[in-house]
Amino acid sequence: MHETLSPSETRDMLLAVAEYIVERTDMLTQIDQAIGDGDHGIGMRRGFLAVSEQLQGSEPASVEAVVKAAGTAIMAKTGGAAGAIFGTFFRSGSSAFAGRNFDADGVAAFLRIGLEAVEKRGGSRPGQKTMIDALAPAAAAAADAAGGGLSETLARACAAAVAGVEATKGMIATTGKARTLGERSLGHPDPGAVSFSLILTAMRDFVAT
Amino acid sequence: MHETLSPSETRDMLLAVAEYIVERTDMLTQIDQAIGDGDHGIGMRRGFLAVSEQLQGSEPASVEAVVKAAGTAIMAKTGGAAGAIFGTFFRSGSSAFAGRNFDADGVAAFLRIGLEAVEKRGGSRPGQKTMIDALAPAAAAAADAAGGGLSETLARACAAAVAGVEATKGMIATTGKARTLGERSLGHPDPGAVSFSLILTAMRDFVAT
Amino acid sequence: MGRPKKILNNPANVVTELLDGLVLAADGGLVRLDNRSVLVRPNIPKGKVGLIIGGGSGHEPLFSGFVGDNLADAAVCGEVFAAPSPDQILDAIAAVDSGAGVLFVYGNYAGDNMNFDIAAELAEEEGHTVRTVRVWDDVAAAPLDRITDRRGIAGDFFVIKVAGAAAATWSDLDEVYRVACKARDNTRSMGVALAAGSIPETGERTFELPDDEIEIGMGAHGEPGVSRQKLTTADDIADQLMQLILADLPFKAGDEVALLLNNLGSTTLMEMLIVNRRVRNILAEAGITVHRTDIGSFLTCQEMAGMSISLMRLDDELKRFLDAPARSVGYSKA
Amino acid sequence: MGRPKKILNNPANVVTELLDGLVLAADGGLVRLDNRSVLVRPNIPKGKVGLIIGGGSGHEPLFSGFVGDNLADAAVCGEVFAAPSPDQILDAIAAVDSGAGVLFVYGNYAGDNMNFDIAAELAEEEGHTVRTVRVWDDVAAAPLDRITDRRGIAGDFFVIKVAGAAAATWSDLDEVYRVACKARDNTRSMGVALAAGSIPETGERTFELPDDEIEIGMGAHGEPGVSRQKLTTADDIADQLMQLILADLPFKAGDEVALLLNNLGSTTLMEMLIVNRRVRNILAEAGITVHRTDIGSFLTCQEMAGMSISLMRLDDELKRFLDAPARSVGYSKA
Ligand SMILES: Nc1ncnc2c1ncn2[C@@H]1O[C@H](COP(=O)(O)OP(=O)(O)O)[C@@H](O)[C@H]1O
Ligand SMILES: Nc1ncnc2c1ncn2[C@@H]1O[C@H](COP(=O)(O)OP(=O)(O)O)[C@@H](O)[C@H]1O
Ligand SMILES: [Mg+2]
Ligand SMILES: [Mg+2]
Ligand SMILES: [Mg+2]
Ligand SMILES: [Mg+2]
Repeated sequence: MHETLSPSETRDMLLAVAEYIVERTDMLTQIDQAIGDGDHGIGMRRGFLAVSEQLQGSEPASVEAVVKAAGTAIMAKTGGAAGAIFGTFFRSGSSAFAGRNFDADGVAAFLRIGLEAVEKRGGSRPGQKTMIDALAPAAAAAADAAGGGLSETLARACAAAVAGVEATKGMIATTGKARTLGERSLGHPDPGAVSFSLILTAMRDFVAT
Repeated sequence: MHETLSPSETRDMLLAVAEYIVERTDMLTQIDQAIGDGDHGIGMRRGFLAVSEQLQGSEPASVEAVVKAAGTAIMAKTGGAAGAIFGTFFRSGSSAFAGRNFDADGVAAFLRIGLEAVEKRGGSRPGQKTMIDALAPAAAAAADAAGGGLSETLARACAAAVAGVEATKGMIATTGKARTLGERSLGHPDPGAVSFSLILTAMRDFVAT
Repeated sequence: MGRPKKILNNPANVVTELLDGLVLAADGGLVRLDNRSVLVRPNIPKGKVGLIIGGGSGHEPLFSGFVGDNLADAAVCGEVFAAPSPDQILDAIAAVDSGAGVLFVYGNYAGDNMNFDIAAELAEEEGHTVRTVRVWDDVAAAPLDRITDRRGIAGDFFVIKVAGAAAATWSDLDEVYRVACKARDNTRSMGVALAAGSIPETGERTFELPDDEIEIGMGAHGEPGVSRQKLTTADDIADQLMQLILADLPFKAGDEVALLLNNLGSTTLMEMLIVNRRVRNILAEAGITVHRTDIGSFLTCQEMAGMSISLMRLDDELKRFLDAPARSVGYSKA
Repeated sequence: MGRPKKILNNPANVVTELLDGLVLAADGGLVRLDNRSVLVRPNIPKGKVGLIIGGGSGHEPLFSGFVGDNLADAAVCGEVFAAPSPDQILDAIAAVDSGAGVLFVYGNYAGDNMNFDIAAELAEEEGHTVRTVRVWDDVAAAPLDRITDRRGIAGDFFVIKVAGAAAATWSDLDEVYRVACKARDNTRSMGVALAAGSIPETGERTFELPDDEIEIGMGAHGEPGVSRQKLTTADDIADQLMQLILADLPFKAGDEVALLLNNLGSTTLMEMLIVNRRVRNILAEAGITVHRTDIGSFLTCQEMAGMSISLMRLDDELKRFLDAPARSVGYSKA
């Protein structure tokens, strides 16, 4: 169990996240087939393979730099809405780690700043059936957990994200390619929300071991 | 039983032929699907519906005129190879009836002259898996039956045509859309040969009743 | 329905291979930026307003096939059905902007909007002037009072055609932007889908439609439309699509329009012409005259069966630019 | 595979409806003879050699879509996959021949040959001069020593394009005939089919191919080709088609060619571009240069999945006529 990660440990965590996402390509694609255009898994795979390629064997100068590098790789290679959204999340969120390691307060700030940037970039708010519906509750939970240490913060953020994914099943999409689906989007989770919860799950698992 | 048909009886016979062919549209199409482009029944139907429309309620001046009119309708409306072949057959063959009614000698000459015209038009010979493989034996049988009366002549011509159809199953197409089928055309009858045998069958049945 | 068969090599490489094939098909009229999914017209005149288009691949000929004379200067191509990333867009800007600025024209999708916006912001930081026209012609996608929520479909063509000819004529970005907006604002489209296309990388169809059903208003990626119904006649389909199109702008008696019939993939030209017959009857009855017709494949969705109808209301300026000759791999008109 | 869905009214009327739709799509550039499946260019100059093309419908845009400026003067359209009848062809002759004579260009099929021959004989009796060029570009259909047994496929386009431009230039039928023969004699094509199209009137596919098989050399109506095999890669398919094409004429190092990639129906432009990439590599390796590329739908077979490749070896005269601008509903090039 780690309560703070060094730059190179953060790199290893991001590599673990990348592996976790890439392994779930088909599942993410299937979720997008239900309510989107069926390419979400393919895109996330491209983006996180680029993260692996970028970070593998590199010696990061800081946590901020390595998180930003991951965001840059995602933004360049994922494509689609997910590339802009997850790229923006990591790139903007990375500023939370300016001058610090990957710790509980940093994670809370990371989620908060990332959320603000994503909302600004895409113009969406909670309740529109996007990854924000996993990210916003995760950010709130992390803020709540402040002082509780890194593993607890990530565990609570992750649980909130998973609950957020569940909640997206009851939402009608009003943005993205599922927008015009109307009522027919009911019952299906949002693909980007699932991806976000997987990212936190992989982070939580990395820190817990 | 008729041993000679007047112009208006010939018209009625041709109307019966038309009805007989039109009723067999699907069967002819299926045969063409096996070795051609799957439109033979549709085309024959168009041609013989035009024959019905042309001859219905008309009062023909002569057997020659009514047979030629049928050929002209077929030529104009059938389309495809069958339109040219069956149109040519009836139009050219009609000259056999110049100055005479529809009788045994007329039928023998009709088949002979029609065969010559078809061979000239399409450049095919017996054995190439075309309607000629029904027409040529029918013409030979009718010549053989000379003096035997109209119903016997048509009955023997028809039997020869049916046997000719059977023989086309063992032939490899070297003309028409089945040409490149090679060995794969084996086992299937030629659609145009089937049509020709149906025409003679309908004529035989009309004369026999 | 079974999986559609396709003529492919490695499905992961479709975009790069198709772009190489496109450059070759242009017989000298296109270059591809190194290691980039960006096609650029060679020898762009100095001082020309740069027209950059783009979006996900898989809709060929749009967007990649519309780079050429009197059309776009560059196309930035994402992976199949995925918006291109900002770094590729930035490279396109660098390749085409010699000082007069850049106009983006693309379809209004969350992914495209965000990626092009990011690129625009970064480019402006570097001193480029960028204007953006998002095309939102799909009447099926949202009510008129939320027009900016609508998707861009085949109407992209009209905007690109007009903007391309304007950018070849004027060197003032504001003017090109103005006329491109006018083209967009006067364009309305509606589509119908009969069967889904499939994504090369998965081989899966993007949606499932029962064997006897069609969907009016379905989007170019299979996004649901306004009504799913039993397969009906060509005339009935034309009536439904036209009713929604005409009422929306609305198009009125006395209007002059350009008509675009777009094949979404595997629909035959025969079917489209049969639909055109009815469309023209409807327009004639409504007192609307057709200045010109374009019919063929513009924005496809792989081998989706279906088509869309687009109308652009014309004035003299739009007519002039629409009628200018154009030449690219995807569209050519004398 | 299920029956393909189509956007139709009464399937028995497809030809008449599509021709009406085509006339309307030409925005004044076409007229249809009363009660006839014959499309004619209006205002044909007096003394012009008349170019008449035709054949069965269902292959749109060929033949009906190729009547226009610098292309054919009339198209005579049969029912789906059925040659037109002589009386229609005679009407076309009457409409286009003002004394300089008429050139027929059509694909080499028994039905077309016989019907056009009957019309030619009747027309000559009436005092018209008629010359005929049958196109037999399909290498798959017969060995070279029986070239006149080969079918006409997408290579029709090259012959029509060249003959159309020549007939717009020269008023001497013999000269137009000579150059059309040259275009035909220098053209070779090969196709591949992945899945069958269906005939509108029956709704049935014209043939059945197992889910994982393709057929090299299959004809435009589904006539069998040279080999049925497992679905393979785009590069492998291109290699097989090109090998047969190049060896046949044969095309040699130093030759300059025009390249035509024809979509048989529902194949995506993406796939065709991927094939083009390989085709160009093969040609480059063989030392053959490509003067121009046309890619799109020329001769289709309803929604058949598949494509064909055609090459025409060029000289200066063929280049000149091929490069002349042209405009019709089915083909336009600036
Ligand atoms: N405006 C937005 N704000 C936040 N997330 C968004 C927005 N638009 C789309 N997304 C997320 O992106 C996901 C879709 O990603 P993906 O399928 O890769 O892209 P695309 O929609 O371009 O095909 C959605 O499930 C949603 O979570
Ligand atoms: N050269 C020919 N001589 C005699 N009969 C022919 C010839 N070519 C074709 N046919 C006949 O035409 C029939 C095909 O008719 P059809 O299917 O209507 O025309 P198409 O082949 O144009 O589709 C063949 O089965 C054959 O009997
Ligand atoms: Mg998606
Ligand atoms: Mg046939
Ligand atoms: Mg997408
Ligand atoms: Mg036929």
